[in-house]
Formats: sequence, C-alpha cells, structure tokens
Amino acid sequence: MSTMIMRHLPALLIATPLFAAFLMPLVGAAGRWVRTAWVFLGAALTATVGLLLAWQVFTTGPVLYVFGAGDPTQTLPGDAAFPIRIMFAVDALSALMIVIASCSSLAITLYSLNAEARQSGLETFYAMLFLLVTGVLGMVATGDLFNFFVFLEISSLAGAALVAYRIDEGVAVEAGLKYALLSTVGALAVLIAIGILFAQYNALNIAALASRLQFTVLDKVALVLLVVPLAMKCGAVPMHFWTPDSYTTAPSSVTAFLVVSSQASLYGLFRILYTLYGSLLSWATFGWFLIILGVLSMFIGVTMAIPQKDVKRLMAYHAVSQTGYMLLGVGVGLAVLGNRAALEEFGKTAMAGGLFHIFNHAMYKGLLFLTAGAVFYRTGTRNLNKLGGLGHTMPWTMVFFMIGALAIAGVPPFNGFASKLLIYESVFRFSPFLAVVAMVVSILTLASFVKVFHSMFLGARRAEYAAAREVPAAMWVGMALLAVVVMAAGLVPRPFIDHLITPAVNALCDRAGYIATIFGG
Amino acid sequence: MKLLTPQEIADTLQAAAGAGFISARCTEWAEGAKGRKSRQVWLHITREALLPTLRRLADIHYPHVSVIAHADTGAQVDLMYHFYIYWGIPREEILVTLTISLDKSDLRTPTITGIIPGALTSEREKQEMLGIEVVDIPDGRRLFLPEDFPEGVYPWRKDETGIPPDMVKELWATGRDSLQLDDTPPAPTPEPPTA
Amino acid sequence: MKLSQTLGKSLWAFLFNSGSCNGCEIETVATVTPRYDLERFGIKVVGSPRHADILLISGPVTRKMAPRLRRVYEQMPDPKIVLCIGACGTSGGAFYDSYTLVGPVDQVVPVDMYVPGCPPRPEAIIDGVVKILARLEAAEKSA
Amino acid sequence: MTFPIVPDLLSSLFKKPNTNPFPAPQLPPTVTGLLDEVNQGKAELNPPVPAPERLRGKMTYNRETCIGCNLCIKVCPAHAIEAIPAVKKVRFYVSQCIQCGQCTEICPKQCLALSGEFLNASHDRYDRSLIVER
Amino acid sequence: MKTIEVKKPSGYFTQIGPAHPALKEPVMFNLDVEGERIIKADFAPGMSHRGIEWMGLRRNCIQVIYLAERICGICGITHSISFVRAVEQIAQIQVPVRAHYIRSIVGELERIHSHLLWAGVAAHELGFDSAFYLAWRVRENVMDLVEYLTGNRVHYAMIQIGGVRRDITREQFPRIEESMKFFDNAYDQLARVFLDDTTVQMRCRDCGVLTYEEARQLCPVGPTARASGIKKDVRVDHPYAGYADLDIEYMTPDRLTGEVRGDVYDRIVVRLLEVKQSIALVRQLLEQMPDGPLLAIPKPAVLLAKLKGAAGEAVGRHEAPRGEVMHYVRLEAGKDEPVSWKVKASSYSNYLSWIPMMEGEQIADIPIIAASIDPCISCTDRVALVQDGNRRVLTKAELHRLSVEKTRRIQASLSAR
Amino acid sequence: MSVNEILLAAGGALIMAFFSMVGGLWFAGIDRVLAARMQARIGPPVRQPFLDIAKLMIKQNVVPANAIPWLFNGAPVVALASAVTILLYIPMAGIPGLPILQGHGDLVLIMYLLILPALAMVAGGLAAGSPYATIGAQREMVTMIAYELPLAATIIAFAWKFASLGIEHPFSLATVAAQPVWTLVGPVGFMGLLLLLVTMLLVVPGELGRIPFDAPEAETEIAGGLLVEYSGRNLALFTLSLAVKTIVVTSLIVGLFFPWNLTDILAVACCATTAAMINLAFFILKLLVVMFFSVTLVRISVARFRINQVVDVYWKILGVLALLGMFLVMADALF
Ligand code: SF4
Ligand code: SF4
Ligand code: SF4
Ligand code: SF4
Ligand code: SF4
Ligand code: SF4
Ligand code: SF4
Ligand code: SF4
Repeated sequence: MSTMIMRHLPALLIATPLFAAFLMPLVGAAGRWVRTAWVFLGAALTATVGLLLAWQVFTTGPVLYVFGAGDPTQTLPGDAAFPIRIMFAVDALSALMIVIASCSSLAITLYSLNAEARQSGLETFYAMLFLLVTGVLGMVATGDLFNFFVFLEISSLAGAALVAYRIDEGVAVEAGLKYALLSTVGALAVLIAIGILFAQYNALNIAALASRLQFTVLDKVALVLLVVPLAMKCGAVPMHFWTPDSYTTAPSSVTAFLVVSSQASLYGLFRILYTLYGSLLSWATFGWFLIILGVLSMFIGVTMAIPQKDVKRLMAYHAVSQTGYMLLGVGVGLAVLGNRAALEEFGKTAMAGGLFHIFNHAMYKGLLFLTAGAVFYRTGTRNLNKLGGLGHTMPWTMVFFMIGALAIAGVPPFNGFASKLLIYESVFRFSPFLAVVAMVVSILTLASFVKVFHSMFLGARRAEYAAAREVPAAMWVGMALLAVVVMAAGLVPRPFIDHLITPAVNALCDRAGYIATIFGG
Repeated sequence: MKLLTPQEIADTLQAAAGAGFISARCTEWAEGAKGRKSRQVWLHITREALLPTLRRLADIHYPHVSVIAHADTGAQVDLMYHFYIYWGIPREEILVTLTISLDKSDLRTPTITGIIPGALTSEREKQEMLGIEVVDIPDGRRLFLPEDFPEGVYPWRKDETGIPPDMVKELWATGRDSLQLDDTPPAPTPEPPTA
Repeated sequence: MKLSQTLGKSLWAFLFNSGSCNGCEIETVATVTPRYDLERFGIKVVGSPRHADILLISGPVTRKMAPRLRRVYEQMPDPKIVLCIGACGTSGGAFYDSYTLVGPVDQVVPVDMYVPGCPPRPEAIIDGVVKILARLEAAEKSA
Repeated sequence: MTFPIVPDLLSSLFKKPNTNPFPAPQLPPTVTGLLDEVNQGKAELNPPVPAPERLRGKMTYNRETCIGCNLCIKVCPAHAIEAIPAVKKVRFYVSQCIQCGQCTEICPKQCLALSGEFLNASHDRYDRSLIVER
Repeated sequence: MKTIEVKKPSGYFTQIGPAHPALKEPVMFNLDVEGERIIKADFAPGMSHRGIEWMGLRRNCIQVIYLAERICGICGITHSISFVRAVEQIAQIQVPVRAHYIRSIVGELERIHSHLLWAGVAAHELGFDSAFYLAWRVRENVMDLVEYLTGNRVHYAMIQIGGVRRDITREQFPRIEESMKFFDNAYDQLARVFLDDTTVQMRCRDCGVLTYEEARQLCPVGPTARASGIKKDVRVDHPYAGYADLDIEYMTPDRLTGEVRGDVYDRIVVRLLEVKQSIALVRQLLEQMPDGPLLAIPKPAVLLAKLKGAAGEAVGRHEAPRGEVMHYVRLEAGKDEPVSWKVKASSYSNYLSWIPMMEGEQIADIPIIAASIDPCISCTDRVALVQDGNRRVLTKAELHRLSVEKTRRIQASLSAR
Repeated sequence: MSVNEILLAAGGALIMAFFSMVGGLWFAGIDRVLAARMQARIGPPVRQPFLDIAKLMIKQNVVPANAIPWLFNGAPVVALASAVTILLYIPMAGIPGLPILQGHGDLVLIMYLLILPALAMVAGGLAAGSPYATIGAQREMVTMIAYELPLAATIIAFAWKFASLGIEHPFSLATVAAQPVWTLVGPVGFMGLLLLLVTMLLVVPGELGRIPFDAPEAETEIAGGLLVEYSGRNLALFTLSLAVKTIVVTSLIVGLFFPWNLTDILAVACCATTAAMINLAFFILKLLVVMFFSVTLVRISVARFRINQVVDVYWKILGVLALLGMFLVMADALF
C-alpha cells in the first residue's frame, strides 16, 4: 500500500485537491461541520502528499511520472512521436515549490476556516481555493509546456474567481475581471508561444524541446511571448500594476495564496530561461535582464508601498519589492552561468539566496496578509488612518505581525535576513552597487512596516474597536504555523539551505541533468 | 516726501474726521542736553470718524500701530489708538493718538485690521479685557485670559463688570495668618552656614 | 533605599516657568553655564518631566499654568523634589495680589526648598540645591 | 564648510575652566559631612563670585531707631513689610522682599539697609531667619 | 527624499508648548502639520498673564515702577524707563541730564546682556550648546558690570521718577571701559561662531522668512522688524534720554551681508551688530555725560505728594532689546495710583509675525523661529497631540470646550487639596 | 556548537555584557568630562554616568496609560541585549577567544544587528503612545534609513577589496584584522579608504543619536523625543544600551580601519597574557581617540540638523562620498 502511494504521489498531488474541489458542492450540502471537516481533510492530505513527494525527490532524486502509462515512471520511448500523455517531472526545484505551496496552503486553509466562516457561498469558495492549489501544484510539477499552460489557466481562473469573491464589493468584481483579463491575455501569449514551439519541433515536453531547440527567430519570438506574461504574473515591475488591485480586494487567505501562485509563475520563468532555453541564451544579457527587473521591482515597489494607506495594498507593493530580491539573486546566477568559477564562487550562492527568498517570502508575506486579514476580520477596515491601538486587544496578531514584518525587513534572526544575507554576500561580487541598493531597500521596507505596525497596533485604545478581540483558534493556528516556519528558517537556516535550497539550485543549473532525467539517460 | 508738521497733520486729520472731530492738541517733550524734541498729536474723534481719519493718516505715511490703550472713565470707555508715522526718518517720527469714547451702553468699534493687520493682537485684547465688541474682527478668540475665565468679567473695567473682590487672591497672605509671632520674639537663631 | 546616596548625586532637573518675569528663569539657566556649571554636581537639565528628579519652579503660578504645573509634577516619577526659586513663587513677591494668579507655588505642588530673592543670584540657587542635598542626607540618616 | 568654534574648543581643553567652584568643585562624598568639617574649621568652602559693594541682599533693620512712621510700608512694592501697631515697629519678610531698596531710601531714620547677604535658601519661607524684626 | 520619509497621515493637529530647558515666557503653539511640515500655525499666549496692569491701578506710582520692572526679567530697566517717562511728561518733571545719560548707559548694557542671552538661547534651540555656553560665558561679564553698577544682576532698581537712584561715578569708568574692551574682542569671536558656522547657516538661512511687506503690515518692532529691512528704532526715531544727543544708525542686516532676506540668520546678524553698536554707544555716553544731580525730586515722600496732584495722559517709550516698549499712563489729581496704565511690551508687537514665519517650515524649526523674535517663551506644557491617537482635527469650538472642561477638572482637584 | 561551547559562550557573553556596560558608562563619563572641559566648564566627575544609572534604578518606572506594557518594558531590554550581542561578534585587540561568537557572523550581520537597538528604541517610543515620542520614533526611523547608505557602501567596499584579492571570508572582521586594508591598496585606493573613514566617523553620531544627528531626541524640539515617556529602570536600560553601542561602533571603526596591535607594531616579544593586556590597553586607547573625534568633538562643535538635513547629509554628501570611496577602492585594482 505504502509503496503504491509512494509510486503515485505525483498523481495524488493533483488528484487530492481536485477531488476535494469537485466534491465540495456535495459535501457542502451536508452541513457546516462536515464541510469544515472536508476542507480540513483535503488541505491536510494535499499538504501531506506534497511534503512526501518533496521528501522523495530530495532523498532519491527526481521523480518522473507519466499519467496513463502502464508504468507511470516509464520514460519516453527514445525519440518517439510526440508525447500525448500528461507527464510530471519533479526535480529538486519543483520539489521546493511544492513544499512552499503545501505549507502555505495548509496554513491558509486552516486560517480560512474561521476567517471566511461568516461569508455565504462557501462551497464555491473552497472549491475555487482547492482549484487554485491544484493549478499551482500542477504548474510546478509538470514537465510539459502544454500542461503548464493548462494549470496556469486553472490557477488564473480560480484566482480571478476568488479575487472577485466578495461580490458585495463592486471593486472586487472589477479587480477580479482585471485579473482574469490579464491572465487570459497572458495565457494566450503563452499558448501562442507553445504553438510556435510545437509547430517547429513537434514536441511539448520541456526536456524534449530543450534538447531540440535551434534558437531560430521564431524561437526568440516564443521566448518573448513566454517571458513577458510570466514576468507579469509574478508581479515584476513594470508589469506589476495588477498586483495591488487583486491582492487588496481578495480575501486575505486568498491573497496569501496568490503570492504562492505568483511565485509559481516565477518558477515558470526560471524554468524557461534556465532549462528550456538554457545554453542557447546570452547569459549575461538575460541575467542582466532579470537583475534590472529585480532592482526596479525592489526600488519602485518599496517607494510605492510607503505612502499607501490600505494595509493590503501596501503589502502588495512590498510583494513586488520582494520579488525583486528573487529576480536579483537568480538573475546574478544566470548572468554568470557560463563562468564556472564565478558560478561556484558566488553565482550559486546568489541563486540560493533568490530561491530561499521565494520560500521565505511565501511564508512571511503569507503571514503578513493573514494578520492583515485578522485585523480586518475584527475591525472591518484596512485603512491605516482609521486603525490604531489594537495591540491592547489583539496581542497575538500583533506578535505575528511583528514576526512577519521583521522577517520581510530582513532583520536578524528572522528568515528574511537569512536569504537576504545570501544575496548581499554574493551579489556584491557581481556588482557592489547592487548589494548597496539591496541593503537600502531592505531598511526602507523596515521603515514602512514600522509605520504600519504603529498605525495598526500602537497608540491609545480606540472606542470604535473596543469590541475587537483576539482572532478565533483556527486563524490563530494558521498564522502560528507560518510564524513558526518563519522563525525556524531564520534561527537555523542551514538545514533549509542544505536540504531544500542547494538541491534546487543545482537542479536549476543542471540543464543537462534535467533532460537526462526525462530521457532516462 | 514732504514732512508735515504736527499742526498740519492735526489739521489734515481734522478735515478727514469732518463732523466726527471733537478736539485736537499737539505736544512736545524734550530730553537730553541738546533739547531735541519729540512730538505728539492727540486727536479726539467719534467712533464713526475713526476709519476715515485713519485712512487719511495712512495716506500721509503708512502708520505703525503701537497699541490701543484704554481708560474706563465711568460712563464711557476711552480707546486711544496709538500710531507712529514718519518712522524710519531719524528724529522725525510723530506719535498720532486717535481717541474715541464709547458709551458703556454701546461698546462697539470697527476693526482697523483692514487697514493695519498688525492691530489684531490689541483688538483681541480689548474684547476680552474690556468687553468691547470689535465689529468684523477677523479672529475674535481670547488671547491672554484662560479659557475658563468667567464670561462677563472684564479685568480692566472699573464698574460692576470688573474683577469682583472675591476673585482676587492675596498671595502674600498665604500662611502668614498661621504664623505664631509674638511682638517681641527672641533673636533669630543664626542659620548654620552652608557656604 | 539609599535615597541621597543615589538620588542626590544625580539630580536631573526640569525647569518650569509658571508665569515668572523670566528673571528667575534666566538666573536658573545661568547656573548651568560655564561660570556656575551645575553639571559638576551631576545635575543635568532634561526636557521631559519623566526624566526629572527635581523640579525648578519660577513664577507666581498663573491660572493658565497651574494645571500644567500640577500635571508636570504628577508626571515626574517618585522620588521627586521641588525647588521654588524667587520671591514671587515663594509668596507672590511684587505680584502679591491678582485675579489671575493662583500661587504661590506651594498652593499647587508641595515645595521642598525656597530660594528667596528677586531674582536670587545663581549662587543662591546653587546654595538652595546644596541645602536640599544636605536635607536629603539628614533625612536618610534619621530614617 | 567652516566650524569656527573648533579651535576655541580644543584650546579650552588645555586651559583652566571658567567655573567658579562654589561651594566645592564637585560633590563631596557627603554634603553634611563636608558642612560639619567646615563648622569644625577642618575644611573650607570656595566662596561665591565676589559680590559688589552695592549688592542688595537680605534686609537689616535697626529696631531701636525706628519710629514706626510706616512710610516704608507705603512704598514697598511687595507687601513685604508688616506693621506691628502695638509697639509701633515693623517686621520684614525676607522671602517676600524683592530687594528694591525703596524703603531704605524713604525711611526718615535710616534704620533700614540691604546687606550683602544673599544665600538665604530655606525649606520654610517663614523660617525665623527669613523674618527680620530687629 | 520627501517621499521616503515616514510620514504621518496629513492634517493632524499638534499643540506645542516647547518644553525648553531654556527660557522664557510660556506660549503654546497650535499647529496643523503634515509629516514634519507646518501647514498652519496659531499660538496662544497669556500663559504668564499676571494681570500686571490691573495690579498697577492699585499701587502708587513709585510702587508701579517696581511692578513695571518685573513685567520682564530680561530687560530690568526697559519698562521702568517707559513708565517713568510717561509720568514725568504728565507731571512736567524735568529730569537732570546726567540721569538721562545714566538711563541710556544702563539701557545699552541691558541690550548687550539681552542679545547675548538671546544668542545663547538660539544656539541652544539649535542644539549648539557650545555656542550657548560661549555666549553666556561672555555675558557674565556684563552681568558682573551691571551688578557692580546697580546692585542686582537682573532687576536694577535704578530708575526713579525724575531721575535715577544711583550714580555712575568717575571711579567706576575704568571698570566699564575694561568691560567694553572685553566685548570688543568677544564680539569678533561671537560673530565668527554665529555667522560663519556652516551648520548654523544651514539651519538659519532662508528659514522663518518675514518679508518687508509682511513686516510693515504686522507692525513688529526691534530686531525682528529691522531684520526684514524695516528701519525703525525708537532711539533714532524719537529723541529721548541720552540717546537724543547721539547720532544713532538703524541696524539692518545689509550693513554686514549686503542684502536683506528677513530670515532667522538676518535676525542673528542684526542682534550681533547691535551688540557692537551698544559698545560704541556706551563709550559715547560716558564721554559726553555731564555732571549734575541725579534726581529732580530727591525725596520720595515729596515726589509722592507731587504726583498726587498731577493729571493728564502721556506715552513713554523705550527701545528695549526686543524693540519698542511703550506705556500709556493717565493720572488724575487726588489719586495716588494711575487711573489707566497700558503696557505694550515688545513681544506683544512681534507675536503676530510668527504666523507667516512658521507656515511652510518644519516642526524642527519651531524652536528657532519662535526664539528668533526673542520672545519670552518657556513652555512647560509638552506637546499634546489632541485626543485619541493624533489623527483627529478638532474644531476650534470642540477644542475650546475640551480645554474648559479640563481646566475646570484640574482646578476642582486643586481646590480640593 | 557543542553544549560545552554553548556554556562557554554564554559565560563569555555575561562577562562581555558586564564589561561592555562598565566600559560604555566609563566612556560616557569621559565624553562628558571632555565636552565640559572644551566648553570651559569643570563638568561632572567621570563616574557620573554610573551615578545616573544607580539613581534611575531606584526611581519609579512609569508606564503611560496609552502604552502597551510588555512592548514598552520589553524594548529597553531588547535594546540592551542586542547591543551586547553585537559585541560578541567583534574582535578586540586580537585577544584569543574574542570575539566569543567568532565565525558565526560577519560584517553584514553586525550591520543588521546594529539596527536592533535603534529599532527597539523606535518600538518603545511608538509604544509609549505619546506624540513627542511618536515624532521622535519617526525621525529615528528616517535617520536609520539615512545612514544605512553610507554604512552599506563602506562595508561592501571593504568586502569587495578582500574578495577581489581572493581572500576567504571577505566579510569577516577577522580578515580585516589579519590584513589591515590600508596595506592592500595603492594611492587611489588609499584616497578611497580615507573617504570611507571620514564617512564612517560621521555615521557614528547618527548611530548613537548624537548631535548633529540627534533629531530623534532633540531636547529643545521634542523634549527627548523617543525617550520622552521613559523613566526609571527602562530609561537606565536605554542609557546602558547607548553606552554599549558607543563601544560597539567605535570598536567597529577601529576594527575596520585601525586593526593594528601594539605588540605587532613594536614587535615586542612577551608572554601571551602580557601581550593581550598591552593590546587591550592600546585598543581602548584607540576607541577613546575614535570616540573623541567622532562623538565628543562633533557633538559640541555643530548645531543640530533638521531631519531632512540629516537625510541630505547622509545621502547626498556622505552617501556620495562613500560611493566615491568605494569606486576609488575598486578603481585601485586597475592601477
Ligand atoms: S518664585 Fe520667583 S523665581 Fe520662581 S518663578 Fe516666581 S518669580 Fe520666578
Ligand atoms: S522673583 Fe522677581 S525676578 Fe524672579 S520671577 Fe519673580 S519677579 Fe521675576
Ligand atoms: S527692599 Fe523693596 S521690597 Fe524689600 S522691603 Fe524694602 S521696599 Fe519692600
Ligand atoms: S520707614 Fe523706617 S522708621 Fe518708618 S517704619 Fe519703616 S523702618 Fe521704621
Ligand atoms: S517727618 Fe518724616 S519721619 Fe517724621 S513723621 Fe514725617 S515723614 Fe515720618
Ligand atoms: S501686560 Fe498684558 S499679559 Fe502682561 S500681565 Fe499685563 S495684561 Fe497680562
Ligand atoms: S518683554 Fe522686552 S521689555 Fe519686557 S522685559 Fe522682556 S525684553 Fe524687556
Ligand atoms: S513678551 Fe515681554 S513683557 Fe511679555 S512676558 Fe515676554 S518678556 Fe515679558
């Protein structure tokens, strides 16, 4: 039995949330408790499967899974005709993303059990949430471009639905539409790119494509059509404009997971640059492309964030800014990919920093959005000018917020510092000025969060929030879960780096290895 | 600029006051060894003539407003508007005082801040200290008195609206009454030196 | 508690003008300047009553300042000392009767030492401080 | 960029301070101890900045020559003088006196003078040392 | 850099009564600020309103001199000169010329001490304590001189109606000249420290500007007006006391810097120039001082009797260190005490100028701007952002109500004690 | 780390905490005496800061009504603890066993740990709920942002120099101590380092909240700012943390720019203990000299900057200087 499960983990990874989603309307009819139990079960199982799969990858190497084949681990037959079957290729990088998605989704779902309890239409909500999870997991697990597109679409549509979930707010619908529209346009571009590639090489499998790519003019067009929408989806400047709107209007639990979904796009971006196009590219050029995107995102994100009055909007801009760090780290890695010495000396550290930051960001930013949601849950407002004095009544939320804020600001000993440290101490070798910028942005982030902290939690008690209390248990647990991860990854970063990040970095650099895995070479 | 003599100023202002003119006098006062004189023009006019007269004065030279002095004369309150003209010309400055008398039954006077904004402080003070209504004053809040000072008590009035005796605190008396002093006390004990 | 051992050797002062003519205020400030230099006794002028150990009050306490004086006194953490400087704070001085004064100072906050004079010379203020220190020590001994 | 005070600061480092060390340069281990020693003649206090001859300090009063005309009371701007009608004498409250000296000028018998004594701090404003009656 | 300052939401309402370890008359500022910038400024004086004019109407003229002296402790002679000059005009008392000169000499010494005091306070407001100590260290010299001449460091009690109470004798001249020499040197040092220092310039140049036109309309006096280019100085405009015999110049900043900007720096320039001017004036006055009696009516009792018979009204003025002080006095025959006494202190005329000076500047500039007119503020009320958490703008009426309630409460508790 | 190591480190940390507080207060005393002397005053006794702390300890510890007590009371503790922690990473005079946490952290960590005491003060100030404190806290935050640029540029420039020479652990202070950076550069780099030194000397008053960068505490403007509501023990802890921080930043400068030891310079041969004593004394002397120039002299010879001027000075003047210095250090390699 257990080997059976282990063998089919990749399938379960998708099946579990999908199943949970599809049965949601049915279960929902059975009453509140059953529904809650179902949601919890679904989330817990998904997370378990995800973590097991990741464990498998980290211990035994990349996992390949072909749906519908007699032997799901069977590889493609030589250079046979194009593969029609859905194929999952889970290497260390994918595994890292799966860990992120699993942890966040568990914490977030728990949190939402209380947070959204007062809303109507919960069946749809949870169905969509599970679909979103499915989409994200699929995106990071698939080894096939077309599947990637399909999962991207799933996550986009579910995301759009969730952004618009609070229909009573007109803005929400608008934001949802915006999100859907942009995602669709983006996805369309991806689809066209896939079409271009397929037409030329008759393959959709990433590995297959990678091994065949000629870098024709059309390939270049496809590259642009892939990179631009993905950069947009991950919220990098100058295509970040959709983030504030959608992040703000979506329920906080959704926002927290939208962060993960953005990071899945980031994953896609890296996959395409490193693995699909890989050696064909001028590394320096594309490295600098990522670096410039990164620095711009960092700086513009934070300067836009500081004057915001809406907590979640502010946090959304910070998400843009933090994405910049990931782009910077990985970009530096890409830029020196061709220079083995430099790669070993600092390139890999930079990439590790970037990837570790993806992990950390998902945790602390998720946590921050959840605390913002908690405050909204008790006060009904996100307006910083109206909030105040909540520290007297919501001490735990305040502590969780502090943890998240210190982490995002890169203050030791929280996890943000651990990943930023890797970035600073490697990027400076590439260009010292970049390191200085990164450091300064970090302190600006701190300033911004100190202000938010003060506006929300400090000051005299306010009459209008006299009734505010600490959040209910499930929300507390959801936040605590993330807070613990944030603390742990900050206090003892070594194990995380050694066991999660470094394999992922190696996987990302090792294009040949990826191809070989799939072709069973 | 041709400088007018005090008498010419008095005449000009008298003309400006027209029917509102009551009386005028010019004074001089010398100090120091050289006997250089300072000069003053005193004009008593009616309330209605105040603004026209002041405008005329401003035509002669933009006046510096010093203060609006006051005196409670019983049935009336006198207001003395003190202006200087020809300031900035060594030893030529002339003090022009426009006095108006207001009946206590009708303590109102127009604001002069339209002509000289700097008079605001003094006008606010007149309102709170004398109970005069300065018509059209741009800022009528209290200035010196505490916010909780009783309404209808005006420190500078000498009638029943002035300071009632029970408001006066005799600070010197505090604790003196409890002193046990006989009239021929023993010699004071010398203070141990600290320094 | 060794009050004078610790308190007296590091008196942080807060200056309060309760409506004085400035004469005493200025002479008090003069005591921190090089000629007199109160800092050599560990006395430092601070900007917040929360940091203060000794309140140096000048002035006969006007109606507007009385509540503020009271508040500043209450904001000072215990133990605290009050020094009243000048004739008008002590007993009204030249302002011995008025409708807008609620002094003298000891009618508003308890006073530990009076420094008469209008204004007292800076040395007289130092003398007042020294006398306070002596009293603190005496109080500690007797306790 | 100029910082003209710096030379002055640095040179002051090597000069004698401007401070008059009254009553002692720094706090003694115990103030009362020092005062005791002073009383026993074992220690000395540093004097204040010398006061000029004209300094107006604590009141002195010659009770014998006073005729009780109360003119001093009439001019005193501080209500510091109290008549003692029973004996036709007066009494001075030092803590209230503002040292204007007007009483000394109007007194027909010159029984009043302002001494150079100015270290009058006391914990009681009606301390016997602050009431001058003779 | 503005954008990344940690900003407070705009439009919150602040009250500042600067809690200064430094000087002066308590004044409270009510400010609308945005971040660190002042949008709108207003002030509430009267914290030290002692009802002096009212008290004066209950005392005889000799007593009033000492009351007038205590209107302000910085210029111990200003108000008494002004008051007695008004009374002398009413009673037609001719003051001996020597007394006029002595009045002027003390007046100029007072200006030196006051301007040095101010310089120190201003430096302290800027956080420049060494300059504060330097200015006050220098100032002790003039304090010693004044004490030597008058018997007190602050309230000199020199003035009597009809003259002065104490002489400045020939034996005292060398001591005075010694001080003047000292100040010649000290002036150079102070001018360097205050005018050339980069940080002082950074803080004071173009900060708290009062334009010529604003100054003309708001009628400030003294250095505040002169720093904005208004040529107004009672000593020049209006011949009186020993000044009547001298040819005095208006001190405007362009004499040193060649331009008039009307900012805080210019106010420093004017005051420093006036210190130098005062040194020269003291020397001239000593040189020209004639011999003669000190008092028109030597016996105070006789004087009181004469004043009882005097009637009329007059204005007495003096150029105090902060600008014109003027007293209006009205006497009636048969009364010991004046029937009317109006005091106009210099700061009274200068207050209004704060508003144009402060608006648009930063919170950090409040102390130095407030100090730049050399008022007598020393506020101990600390900034109290009004009510729950600082984000509500209270209307004037609300504010008034709140403060009334609060005052009542506290006073009730006081009287209960 | 083994249990033994941890115990050792903990003991060492306690000893370090003690000595750093004593040393910090002693430095503060010297600072006050020197300042007074330069201002032609006698000034307090050198032990005055100790008396102040003793006094504060017996005073009532007021927690304002609007404050959140645990945050308000916790902030001073965090400030002191973090200030002491930084010292555990900074090598001193090449004394063996120091720093206690050798190898566990480097310059970047120190730079970020330096934020902590200030951040704790900000948190405490904000937690006090008083308007003055709030203004002060905001200004402190802005000041932190302001000096971060020159500080970061300096540290990165150092690391770059070492890394470019292929030296391992470019961010470690031990590296600097082993190879004084001045010896590694040519004339151009020397100029660059001089610029960096000037920058760092002026970052110190900002770090310590001293004039001219004391806008967050400006006594004449906001009455003590951040600390306005603090009293008693809490105020004592903040005072101590500032004292310790003085040691920290001066040690940092000495460590970066003047790492020489007396025994090495004079090439004296003596037993290890004597050498350590000599070097320690020399180290303290260096700290005092650095403190005199970057704290005492600066704070008494200038006026306070407005907060926007603080930012201007740190970004537009010192930031540019530091970047220029960094550039020169980098350009040096070309010659
Ligand atoms: S008691 Fe004297 S020193 Fe104190 S404030 Fe009053 S007048 Fe000034
Ligand atoms: S005691 Fe005299 S000098 Fe002091 S404040 Fe009162 S009136 Fe002024
Ligand atoms: S010196 Fe002045 S205040 Fe003192 S008793 Fe004499 S008249 Fe009164
Ligand atoms: S004036 Fe002289 S004689 Fe007359 S009562 Fe006074 S002290 Fe006595
Ligand atoms: S003669 Fe002089 S002393 Fe005698 S009663 Fe008359 S005023 Fe008094
Ligand atoms: S001068 Fe004005 S403010 Fe001063 S006491 Fe008299 S009435 Fe009050
Ligand atoms: S207000 Fe002016 S005249 Fe009055 S004491 Fe102060 S400085 Fe002197
Ligand atoms: S403005 Fe002048 S008179 Fe009024 S309190 Fe200030 S110094 Fe005294």
